[in-house]
Amino acid sequence: MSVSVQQEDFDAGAEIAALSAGRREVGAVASFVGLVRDVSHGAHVGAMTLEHYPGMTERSLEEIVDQARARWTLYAVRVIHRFGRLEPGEQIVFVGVAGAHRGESFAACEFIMDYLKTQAPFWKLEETPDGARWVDARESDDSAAARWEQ
Amino acid sequence: MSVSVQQEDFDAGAEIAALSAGRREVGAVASFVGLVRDVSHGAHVGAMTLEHYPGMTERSLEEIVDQARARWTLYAVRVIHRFGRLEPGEQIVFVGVAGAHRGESFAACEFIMDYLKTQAPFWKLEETPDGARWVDARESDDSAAARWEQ
Amino acid sequence: MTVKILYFASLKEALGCAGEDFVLPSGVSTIGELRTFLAGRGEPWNALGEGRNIRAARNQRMAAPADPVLPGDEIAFFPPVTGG
Amino acid sequence: MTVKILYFASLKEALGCAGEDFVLPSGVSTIGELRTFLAGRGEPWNALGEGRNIRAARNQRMAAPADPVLPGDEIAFFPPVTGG
Repeated sequence: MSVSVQQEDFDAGAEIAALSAGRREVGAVASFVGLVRDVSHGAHVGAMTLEHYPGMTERSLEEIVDQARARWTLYAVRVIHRFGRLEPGEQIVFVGVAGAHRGESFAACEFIMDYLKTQAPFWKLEETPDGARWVDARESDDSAAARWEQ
Repeated sequence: MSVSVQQEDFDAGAEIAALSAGRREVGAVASFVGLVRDVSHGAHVGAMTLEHYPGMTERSLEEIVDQARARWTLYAVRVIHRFGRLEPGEQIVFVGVAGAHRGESFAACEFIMDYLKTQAPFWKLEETPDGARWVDARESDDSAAARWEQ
Repeated sequence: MTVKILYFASLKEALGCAGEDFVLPSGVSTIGELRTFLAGRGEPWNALGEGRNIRAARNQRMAAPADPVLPGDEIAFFPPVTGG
Repeated sequence: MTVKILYFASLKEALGCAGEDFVLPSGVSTIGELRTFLAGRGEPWNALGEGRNIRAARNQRMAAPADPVLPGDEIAFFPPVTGG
């Protein structure tokens, strides 16, 4: 079970420990936690709601993990993405990768985040003082994902 | 206290949580855990002993963190490096970086690891079936650090 | 000869519609043709019009305008994703 | 006119010596000159010889061969680091 899409919070420390537990060939665990910020494009954000496309979400994350495993030798990979209403400071996403050496673990972790940002069907609705607004996709996310295709 | 050199183990999850605690401008925490592998250059490793240069060690890590903070806007940075005798599966090093967005957090985390690998005065003595041997520095570590100078 | 169509996020809001069962008219055999047909319904369906940045999925996989639409498919339209 | 010299890891082992208080002889005013002087002591001190991959620190900062050695300094010699 390398991918989870869930409403509940997660324990990043427990996930990191699980990635190397019982695997003494693991030398490098790279991980990422994304959190809700209280500012976005200059506006105060009171909370956000993550909508997703049930059914496609897990499948798309699994395909991204498969692509990472095809590019690098990885011993374990874990992706968790939450949906629903989240407040500033709350965790949104966890990506953790266990490999032999740091280069491939870092690369795979960043690759998964970059693809997730452009391929996984999640959408953020922010609550601001001017009302709710859908977050616009950033061009920098497209270019971050595109660099892996070179 | 962003840098610690210690014999005791650390709690990666607690460190990650501390990096964003009370900082609602943090959107991205990238982290790395290095572990003792049970193989090294084809030989079984029963344990390793990390020697270091007390006094210089913490200073060199602090200087590496300062360099990362000068290159990127970072809200919090944490580096922990253990010394003494460690067995396969045990944690050696933690690097965690909290920033606004993932690009800078990933870059700074990898930068710190690359510089640590070539600048921080630690040396590994491995216990193998053929006796103890000092680990040789890897050229790939020099080139990993050099790419940040371009 | 029907497909299931789903709409998400700001597009769902603009259309006031989360999805529909849709009978494929003749001449609609690709994602692009389906989108053009739907946009042609007039307000508020021009939210699917050519100038709008809308992505599509076919059977829960990202799809291109030239990809086919076949009876029984699940087709989804949505704005660029913003998770992570 | 003395400096403190420290040796680490495989170099410490090869020399059988973790460190020494050292009176600077005339003609020794840089890290490189100090290293050459020590290597000239003969076995096992050729572990500090020119062909060996040895790094140096002065007052707990990485140092180059041309860097000065001044009375009161703490100078360290060691192999390339392998932590992390």
